[in-house]
Amino acid sequence: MGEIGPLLSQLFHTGRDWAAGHGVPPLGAQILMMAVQVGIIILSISLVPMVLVYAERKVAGFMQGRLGPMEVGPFGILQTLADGIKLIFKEDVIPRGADRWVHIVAPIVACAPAFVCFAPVPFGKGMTLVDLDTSVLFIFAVSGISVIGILMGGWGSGNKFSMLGGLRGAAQAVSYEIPRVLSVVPLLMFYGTQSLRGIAVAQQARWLGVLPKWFIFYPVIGQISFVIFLICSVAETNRTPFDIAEAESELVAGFHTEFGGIKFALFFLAEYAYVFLASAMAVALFFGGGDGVILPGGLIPSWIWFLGKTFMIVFMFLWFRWTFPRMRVDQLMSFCWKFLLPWSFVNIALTGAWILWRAHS
Amino acid sequence: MTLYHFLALSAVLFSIGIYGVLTRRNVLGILMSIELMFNAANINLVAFNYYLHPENLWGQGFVLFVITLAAAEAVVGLSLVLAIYRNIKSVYAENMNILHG
Amino acid sequence: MAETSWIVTHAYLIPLLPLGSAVIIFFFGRWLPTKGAWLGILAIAASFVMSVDILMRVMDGSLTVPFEMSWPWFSAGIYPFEWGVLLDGPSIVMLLVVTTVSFLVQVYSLGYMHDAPRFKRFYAYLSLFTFSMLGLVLANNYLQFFVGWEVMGACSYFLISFEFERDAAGAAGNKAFLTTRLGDLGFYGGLLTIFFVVGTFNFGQIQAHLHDGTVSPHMAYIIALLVFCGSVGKSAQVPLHVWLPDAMEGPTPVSALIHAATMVAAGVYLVARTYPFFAVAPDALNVVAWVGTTTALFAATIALTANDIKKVLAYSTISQLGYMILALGVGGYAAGLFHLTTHAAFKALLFLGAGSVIHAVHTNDMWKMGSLSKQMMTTTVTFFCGFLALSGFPFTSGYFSKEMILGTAYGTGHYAIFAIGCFTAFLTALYMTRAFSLTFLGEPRERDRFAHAHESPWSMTIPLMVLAVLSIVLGYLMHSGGWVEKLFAVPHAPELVESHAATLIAVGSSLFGLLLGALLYLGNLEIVAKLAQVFSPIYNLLVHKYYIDEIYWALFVRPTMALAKALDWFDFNVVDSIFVDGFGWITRLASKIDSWLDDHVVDGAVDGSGYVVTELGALARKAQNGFVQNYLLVITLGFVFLVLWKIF
Amino acid sequence: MINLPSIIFYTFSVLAIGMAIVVVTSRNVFHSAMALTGTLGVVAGFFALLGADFLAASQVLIYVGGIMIIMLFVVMLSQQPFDALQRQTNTQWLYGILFAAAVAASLIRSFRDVYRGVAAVATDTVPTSAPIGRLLLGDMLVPFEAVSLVLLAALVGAVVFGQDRKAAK
Repeated sequence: MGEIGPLLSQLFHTGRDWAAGHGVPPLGAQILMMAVQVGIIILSISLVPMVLVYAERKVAGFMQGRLGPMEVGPFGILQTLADGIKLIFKEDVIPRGADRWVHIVAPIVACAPAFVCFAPVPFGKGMTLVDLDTSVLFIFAVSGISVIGILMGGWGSGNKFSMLGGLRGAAQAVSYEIPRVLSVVPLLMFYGTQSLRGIAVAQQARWLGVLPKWFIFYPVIGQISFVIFLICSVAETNRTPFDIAEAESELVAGFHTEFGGIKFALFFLAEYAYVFLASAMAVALFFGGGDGVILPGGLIPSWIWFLGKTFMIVFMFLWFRWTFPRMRVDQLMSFCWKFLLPWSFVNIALTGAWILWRAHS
Repeated sequence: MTLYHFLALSAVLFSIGIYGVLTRRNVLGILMSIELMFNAANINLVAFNYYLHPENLWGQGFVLFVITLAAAEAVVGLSLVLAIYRNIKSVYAENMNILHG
Repeated sequence: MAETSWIVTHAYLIPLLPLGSAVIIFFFGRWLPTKGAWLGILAIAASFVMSVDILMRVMDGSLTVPFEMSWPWFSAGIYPFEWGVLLDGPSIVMLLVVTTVSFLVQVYSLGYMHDAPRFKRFYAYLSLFTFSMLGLVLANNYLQFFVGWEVMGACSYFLISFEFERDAAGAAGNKAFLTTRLGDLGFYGGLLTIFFVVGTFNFGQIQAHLHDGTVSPHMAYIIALLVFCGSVGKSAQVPLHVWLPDAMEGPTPVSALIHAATMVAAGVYLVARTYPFFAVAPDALNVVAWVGTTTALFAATIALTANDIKKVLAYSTISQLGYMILALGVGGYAAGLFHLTTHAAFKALLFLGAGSVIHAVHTNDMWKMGSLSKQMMTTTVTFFCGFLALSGFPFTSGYFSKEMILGTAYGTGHYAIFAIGCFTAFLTALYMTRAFSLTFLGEPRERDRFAHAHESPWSMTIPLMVLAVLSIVLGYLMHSGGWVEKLFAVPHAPELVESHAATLIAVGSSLFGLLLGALLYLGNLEIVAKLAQVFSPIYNLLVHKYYIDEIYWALFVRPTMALAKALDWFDFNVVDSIFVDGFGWITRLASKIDSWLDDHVVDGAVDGSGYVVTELGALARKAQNGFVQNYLLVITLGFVFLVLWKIF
Repeated sequence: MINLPSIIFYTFSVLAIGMAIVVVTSRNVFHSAMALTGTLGVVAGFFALLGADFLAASQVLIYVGGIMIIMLFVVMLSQQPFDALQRQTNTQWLYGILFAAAVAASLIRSFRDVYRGVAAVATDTVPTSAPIGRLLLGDMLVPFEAVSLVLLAALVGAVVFGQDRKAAK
């Protein structure tokens, strides 16, 4: 296997030229090829949750001394597929007291931004769909829209538990959004760009020719940033230990109590897409993106590196879920506002000092 | 696409906002209409910046301030609404009249 | 200019460190461990180290004195005022004296004031006092000097009245404050005159002007005497000495620090600083000499009969201050400052020793003590050292300085002063022997107190030991080490006529005093009582301190109060009844007329306008319907009109 | 003239105006809020169209991710079941329409007089975040700091107004 980025790019160019050569207007051809690219991304991102759900169940099983799903396919590998099919074919129920349109639109609003967010993610060399200059800000901004989806889900269900869950979830997501953004600020200061690709590329260097110059390896600032980013990402996706918003044992199931079938699947999809997105961002921001460690000679292409590292982070998410107990809602908030926020400010100040020091020495 | 297009669009949005401010009974509705007006003004600023002074970014900087102030306004306004709601159990503007002559 | 050390260029920190600690203790002391006492001690210790460093530099010649620095303070019209640091012999020695004694007293107070209320405030005052004294000592101009002088006076007032629950303490504080204020009035007048004549407060500039004819000898005479008034007040010279004995109402460490070693010496220091004026006006020096001589003799006689151990020491202090003033008066600039230094050491020691005794037996009355040497050895030994030094026992520090003073008096031909000085030395030895024997030797006169007496804690005895060593060796060190000549050099020192006879007479009178005292007070005390009866007129005169307090009361306080009463009567009967009441009556009449007018004319107008406004308001209130969006509607209307007006 | 920007512009315009009308007319305040969210998103689109990429992202981040969520909170906390059944416009709606129309007409009229036909100077759209950062910390430093104070004041004010004093006791 080699780098597939240039290959894909070549392919799209060829495709566009072919379409233009067959009577399609240039604008149309452009839009067509964009649609193809977007389609590829959406398709692959849609597949990711299936993998993740399987991984989650397996990891949970192993952590609890069980085997996990074993029935469907070898090692239960087709389990999620079966689940997906089941969900799709379920009856679409809209509760009587629900706000009909809001109820229908909510899962879409929650899910769609998750896909949009993948546009500027640098999966490998030449594999960035849109290399936005403001891609970090873009991802934060667009992923913020999903919170609206959560609120809509809570409101549109016509169920007070759902509404409470929605409120809690939204409050949590909005609160943790702040330290999350601030934890990335040191990187932006450090590399002087907001482009995910730019940041990832800037980290492809070595200290003493050995240790990768990934941001995580910068003493103190790198680690603080990463820890805050990781914690906030966990909280953003409403996962344990920050899953009070959808705590099954307390709020039925939070904002998506009244959702079933394909709509539930969309919420589910969104959650796992965000887990994957957060992991991918972490890799691009802190782990040098597609930068290889052991075999720098390009034996293993960058996108494999990227995905490999991403799945390592994803594993951390799963690991957290089955390790930590759930936090109370007030603990959750004070942890965010009184611990993470001040430390992210401290980290920004430290980074500023670092940059000043670097500029003067 | 000329400057006039954007200005006309923003004028329409602004007027819709004015209509909302004048007629919504719900204070929240009024606040939302105000946000509409803010955004109409922001479009104006960015459009002027883009068409008349592309060499600098003062218009965009100004919009950032407007957004910031809108956030401050919304936060204070909404907490006021909540406080009033706690006291008179209503969010309708015509019920908030204990200071009338 | 050679490389000047950091400590010298930052000498202003010496007073500022205690000030900082005072401020911190005042505001945050409550939350600090030991109420911030250690902070004060630390600050003064730092100042002490800096002072020692500066002294060392002067002694080994790496710093040439005088060394002056100044910074602008404020300016009034064309006159810039500065604050500054002047390091020369006297100021460096005073720095050491103040920091040493202050440091030791603060350590001592840890034990002595341990159970006292307002512990924190005590330390804050001590630090503030130290700041003002150091600021005064380092001053390079009269204004800064005066500021330090007054702040110091205020601190003295606070600390004398520290135990204000007792009326006596409060009254003593007032007395001290008002009496010294009287002297300060003269000082202030002197300052104004100086500024009027010379146009600057800076010591160096003034000195320069003294010899270019700006200041006539007459003027110098007036200025010198006015400034000396301040000294008389602060150093408790006759006739303003009355406050110092009463000041013993303050806690004993305060007496040791402020009213024995440092503040009262400031008067002497002031005379030393004003010496250029005196040099121009020798007549003024004569006045100074005689004031000092009178005070020395006068206070020593009173000390003979005082029964309160602190009072004895207080009169002794006055007497010794008299000595210093005397020394300056006869031209013994070096001798006066030398005595100031040694006196600070042994008088602080004596006071702290007395404090230790009082701490142990809870009384000031020597007749209730006795034989305490059996219970408190350290205190006894250290007190004995101080006693010897004060009495001028050969080769203790008091001996050297006193000898130098008397030698100067004799050598400059002031034979009367020399004679009185010798007699005073004799009296000094006598009353100190009396005090020492009554307190530490003989039989315990009150068994209970004796039994409960015990040695004081370490924090109190260590300062005593340090001071005891200083009392013994300081004189020798400074005398034979050449410090006196080096530090207290004065350009026109008088020629001295050396005389071994004078030395012998001086030493002899001290020793005779010791001998007589030992005979009287180590033997049967009944002889002493009999003597008192035989000489009862003199004895009574002395016991009542020459009736000075009573005379002042009759001459000044009573007339003042009578005048105040008369004025009060006048105020009440004449001013009140004719003017105030009369005006009141007229006002009432006028107001009655006015009231009629008000009711019928003005109110009618008011009611009428009120009616109009009500009616109009009823119309206008319809506009304010409490319906916000209605207002907005009108605003929008206005906006539309504006835009339309702009277009067309 | 049909090109990509103008297609986008007209689409966005229709969307923005349509949703804005929903904002001011919908009986259900929640729907109003949703429509407003949409409008704000579209405005972000306009910003992007006008080359203000940083601003577009900020608009989405602050308005959609922040202000609208708080607004939805308050909507959820302050709605009563019968609200959606009540008339949501007051008695002066007719004047409102007239006045709003007058404002729109006069504004558009005056804009037409002055700015008609001003087309874009052909410049490349460049990333704006770095220049905006320099502007904010340079020429606009004083307002920038002032705004931070305003935000602090708003924060404190919101906390003070928002707390339930009766419940706190």
